[in-house]
Amino acid sequence: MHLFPRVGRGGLLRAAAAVVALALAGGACRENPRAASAQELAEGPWSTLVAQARGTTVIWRMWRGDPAINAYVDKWVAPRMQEQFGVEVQAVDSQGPEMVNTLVTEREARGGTAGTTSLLWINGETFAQLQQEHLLAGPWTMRLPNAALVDAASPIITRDFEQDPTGYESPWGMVQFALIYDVERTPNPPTTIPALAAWIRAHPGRFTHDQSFTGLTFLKGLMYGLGGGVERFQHGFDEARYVQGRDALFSWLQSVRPYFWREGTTYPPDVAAMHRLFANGEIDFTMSNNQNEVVTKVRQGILPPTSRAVLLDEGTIANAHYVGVPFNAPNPAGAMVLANFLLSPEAQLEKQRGEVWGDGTVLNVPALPEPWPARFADVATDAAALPYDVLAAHARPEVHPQYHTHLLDDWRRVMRADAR
Amino acid sequence: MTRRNVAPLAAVLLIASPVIVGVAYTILAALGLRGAGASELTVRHVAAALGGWDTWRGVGWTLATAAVATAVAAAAAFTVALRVQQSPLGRLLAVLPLAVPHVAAALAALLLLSQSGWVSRLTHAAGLTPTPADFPALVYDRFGVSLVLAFAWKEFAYLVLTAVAVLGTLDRASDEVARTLGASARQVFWRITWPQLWRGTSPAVIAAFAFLIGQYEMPALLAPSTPTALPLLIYERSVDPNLLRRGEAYVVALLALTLCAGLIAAHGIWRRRLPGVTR
Amino acid sequence: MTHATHRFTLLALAGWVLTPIVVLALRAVSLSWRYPQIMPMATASGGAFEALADPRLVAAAATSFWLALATGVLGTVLGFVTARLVTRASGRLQQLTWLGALFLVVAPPLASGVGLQVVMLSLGFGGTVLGVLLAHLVPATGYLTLFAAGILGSMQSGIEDEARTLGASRLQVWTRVLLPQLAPRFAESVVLGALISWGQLALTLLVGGGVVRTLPVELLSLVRSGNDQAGALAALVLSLPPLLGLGLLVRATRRTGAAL
Amino acid sequence: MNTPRGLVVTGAHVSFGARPGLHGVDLSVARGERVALLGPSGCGKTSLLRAVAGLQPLTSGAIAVDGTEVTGVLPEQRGIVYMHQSPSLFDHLSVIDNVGFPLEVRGTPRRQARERAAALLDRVQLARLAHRASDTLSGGQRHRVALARALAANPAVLLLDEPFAALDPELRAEVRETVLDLLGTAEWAPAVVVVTHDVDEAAAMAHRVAILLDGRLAQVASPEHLLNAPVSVAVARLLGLPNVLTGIRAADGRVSFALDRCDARGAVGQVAVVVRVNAVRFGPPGAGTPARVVSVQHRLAGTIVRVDVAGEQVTGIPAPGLSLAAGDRVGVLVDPGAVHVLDEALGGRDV
Repeated sequence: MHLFPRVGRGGLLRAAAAVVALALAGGACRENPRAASAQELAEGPWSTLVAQARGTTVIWRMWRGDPAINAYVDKWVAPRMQEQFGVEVQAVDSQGPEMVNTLVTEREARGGTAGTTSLLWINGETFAQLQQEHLLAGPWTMRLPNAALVDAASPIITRDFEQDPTGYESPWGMVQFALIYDVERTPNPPTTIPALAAWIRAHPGRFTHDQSFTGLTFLKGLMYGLGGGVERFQHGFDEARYVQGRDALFSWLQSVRPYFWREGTTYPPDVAAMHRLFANGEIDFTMSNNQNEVVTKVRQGILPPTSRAVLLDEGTIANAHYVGVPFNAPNPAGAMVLANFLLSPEAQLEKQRGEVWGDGTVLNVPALPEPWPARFADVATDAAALPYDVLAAHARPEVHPQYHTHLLDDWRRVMRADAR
Repeated sequence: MTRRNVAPLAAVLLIASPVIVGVAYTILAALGLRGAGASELTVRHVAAALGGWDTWRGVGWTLATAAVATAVAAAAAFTVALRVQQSPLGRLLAVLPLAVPHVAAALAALLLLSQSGWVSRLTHAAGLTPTPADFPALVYDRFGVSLVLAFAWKEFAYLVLTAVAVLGTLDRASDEVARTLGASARQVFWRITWPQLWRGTSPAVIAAFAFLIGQYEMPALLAPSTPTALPLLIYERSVDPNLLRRGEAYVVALLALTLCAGLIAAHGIWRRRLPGVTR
Repeated sequence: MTHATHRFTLLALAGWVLTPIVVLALRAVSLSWRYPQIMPMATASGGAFEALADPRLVAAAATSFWLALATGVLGTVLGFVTARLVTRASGRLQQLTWLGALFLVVAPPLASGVGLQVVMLSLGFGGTVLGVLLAHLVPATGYLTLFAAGILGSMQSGIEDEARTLGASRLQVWTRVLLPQLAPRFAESVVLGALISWGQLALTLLVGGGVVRTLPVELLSLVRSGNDQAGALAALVLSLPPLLGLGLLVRATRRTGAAL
Repeated sequence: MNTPRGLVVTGAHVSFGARPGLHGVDLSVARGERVALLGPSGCGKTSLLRAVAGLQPLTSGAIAVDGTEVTGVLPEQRGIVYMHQSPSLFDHLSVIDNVGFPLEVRGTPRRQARERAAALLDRVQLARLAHRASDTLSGGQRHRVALARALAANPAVLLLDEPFAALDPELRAEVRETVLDLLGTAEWAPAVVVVTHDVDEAAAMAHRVAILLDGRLAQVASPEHLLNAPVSVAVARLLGLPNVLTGIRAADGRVSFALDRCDARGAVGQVAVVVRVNAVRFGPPGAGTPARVVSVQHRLAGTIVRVDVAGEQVTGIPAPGLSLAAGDRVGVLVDPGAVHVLDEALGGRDV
């Protein structure tokens, strides 16, 4: 007895073959990415664009690893976008490197037709990769009315890993790397690289760094400090300087690694694992790319209340983060309205509040119309937060993404692979 | 091909088509023709991935942890299945881990077995381990102890389910006959019950083993940085900041697929040679 | 086996199975729980459970539920049809199919998922619930085909012929004999398929592109952010619906699982 | 006194829950002897066998094998082999390994075990199937393998539980021949107990037949004696004897019944009379008791005729050369030597 006797004869086979053919053919013709629509929109008047965005949905890919950030986006930004512009904001989880793969796959499978998402949270090496693969739409950012408020004098904002973001990504926040310690366990934390090495040797098994983005930022900062300052690494990638800096870093690491947690035979997978180890007293330092994460994580109960941030005198890496519009954004108008809203003084102020996120503003605060400068000045600083001038004095810019790429590769190959 | 094979073959192909296409794409990407950073036909990715010591170390480590975990799970599952067959409470308890997602099981392992985990706190309270560092490293450790236990915990439930089902189909009369033919209770178990239980459950055991080779979430939370587990290697390479190296991810993915397919095929061949196995 | 060893077995089993669940539960209700405390120092008040009412989590739970249900139902239909078709094919093809189905079940999602992603994107299903459903159907159908083959193989072979000679038409054989006989097995099959979908993570992430949010995806976000309290809570919530399904399965354990 | 060789069951009691069990069964079976255990379903035949084999505990009583008490001894140490209704071959082993199993579990090296198994397979004419998987065999072949396997254990006692029930008649005869053939060989000569519900099979296989009714042995006797002289109406009915008639005994001890009368001393009143079928002969009307033919059946062993005699039905055989049909009138003659009188009233059972 046949359940579906007629379907089976050849029909299914043909259907299967069609699926196979369709899938393979999808990526066969590789056209230049269609960057037009965001660009075209940028040429028209802003009011037209806002009108076009009304009633649409913007899907925004972002890192969703922090409940504080999620709450800011979901509970503060989204309702206001809906209320003021009639745009629904849906934030979805995706980290930079994954976005590149997804967009490449979308292009291979669908060519220039509409993709899934309209806005991307990116910076640094992801921006470089997206540009390399021509996956970003632009230029469009100069059309944002709020772009005029951005602090054009800050090298950290105007250069993203030494690349010119002009037109292809819009800044929306700034963070600075900091070590986190417990003031009860470590009343006098080290504040220089040599002091840190001495502290590690004096406290075997109490220090480590993770093997993801945060850990690498820590290593890059060390490389600048040990390699003669960030200036030596600026102005493009230089192989010889890199090797010199890397060797200095690796010999420093070799000398302290035996005193690392688990004697440096293994590293925590990510910063969440670092926080867990720190909170339970397995290690005495954790770290963050955001100087204010200590404040939000204490509030969330993830870190002990006596946690504090500390910077190294050799300087710590500060970088800005941005939003970009992919080449195949289904809703570029909505994405641009959202990017503009993120640059508004009220959105930037809310974001900077310690109890919200503690993310640094990218606006030129003194140049803002009243009453904004006063309001930014009034942002209550938490006991655990570092003062603005201290941060500024220690901030070091990012350098060419190739340093990042090479260092990660070499660290995995040399330092991680071979314990002792 | 005979006519009666056409419809079934078409149905099977249709269901498998996404995976067939997927494998085709993976091969193209491994050869540098698809994916981020793709440009031209090259064996660079293949050479880099297969020539790398860390790949083979990861393969070995992943196979070893998966094998040990499967062995532990199977031994525990058989022991329990033989004893709780008749106990509804026992059966319900045994299959509980099926309901717990892998991420959750990994989180539980972290909370339980890390050096500052619950077990460590108990030994601390008992005065055995003054500090977390005195507790043995079971998480992110070279031997993958917590990973093996978490794997085993999840697969245990699945194997109990299978073993109880197989035991239910066994002919109890043959045990009695074997007794009167002169076999002791122990001999009956090892010569009659066990071979039949094993042949009934071996596909499930192999499936569990192959599944663990590709399981991502648990190693992501519990495995050490070196050796790097196979799924973590795939992920790490697929998001490498150097776009030119992402092709290696597809090579390692193909390697994982081949391992799984090889295991299943080898098991199929072994099984066909057994007496009394028709399929 | 004596009563005492039986009790010991049950106790050991309970310890092995329940300890991780108990620790998750303790973590879920504790605001902070640091070394070396054996019990949480501060249990979470109502506020901590607000996470459960988070609209995102609720929406993710709904997505997970419908995905699981649809995967179970469609996977059952596809699985039984395939098994039925294949049991009529030649021995060699049958054998290949069983191996192939087994492969679909265990193929590393990270490896097979990349391909599925391409397929779904080219069909225009990338980042849609439908695409994720189709992706979940691949391992589920593989598993349920094996399950269905076990069931159909153990069914009385003469029953159809006998029903026909008793005067039932071909349709009536199905509606009055086979389907009623198979109905409980269908229910088990739907539960199994739903379980497979419910726990999927890698395939959901790849094909859903982060846009389709299911409970495991949200759970991973929470665990990755280090928010263990919310993570443990979500983990327990995630485990409850499958428990109900398992209750149904355990009743029929002897048949279930014989598929593999 | 010599210790008896073979199986001796003394006062076996087995109880199981609500169902009636066994009550004081005594049975001895000598080496080389075959006893058939016959009884209605549910009478405890299988329980008795399982208890003897040690698969089920005795409430009280004793079992001895070759003079050694084995009550409470583990099943594998009794020297008793129990063969199940459907031959429980170990499907995960090949045919030869099935047969070699009893030897291997006794520590015989595998090669030797296989040699011996091959010899046994040869005796059941299955040497050519030695390396087949056992689940590919036909029903008859499976039985023969199971028998060879049982004999490999060299048992003192062999228990066969309805051994041929699952076989079709033709195969049944063939397999039975094989079994008898093998068991007849002096080399092994185990004491054999066969459970069956087929009287012909019991008569064909066994030296003696034991009738088990309501948990008790009602009669143990040779097949011939049993058929001629059942001890009770219940036994006669169990054996399926067709002519169990009502008789009346007068004060002088004369018993009169529908066909005839005979002498049998005993209490006055109703008795039961058992007459063997081949002792009842139908001739032309006029000679003997008049009767009317009810039905005629032609069988391999001869023609069987059922007649009505004054309201009672009697089965017998026609006189040579006489062809009968339903409705014919006949005269009935009875061989007085084949009339067996039982001192009990016939129950009001439907015929």
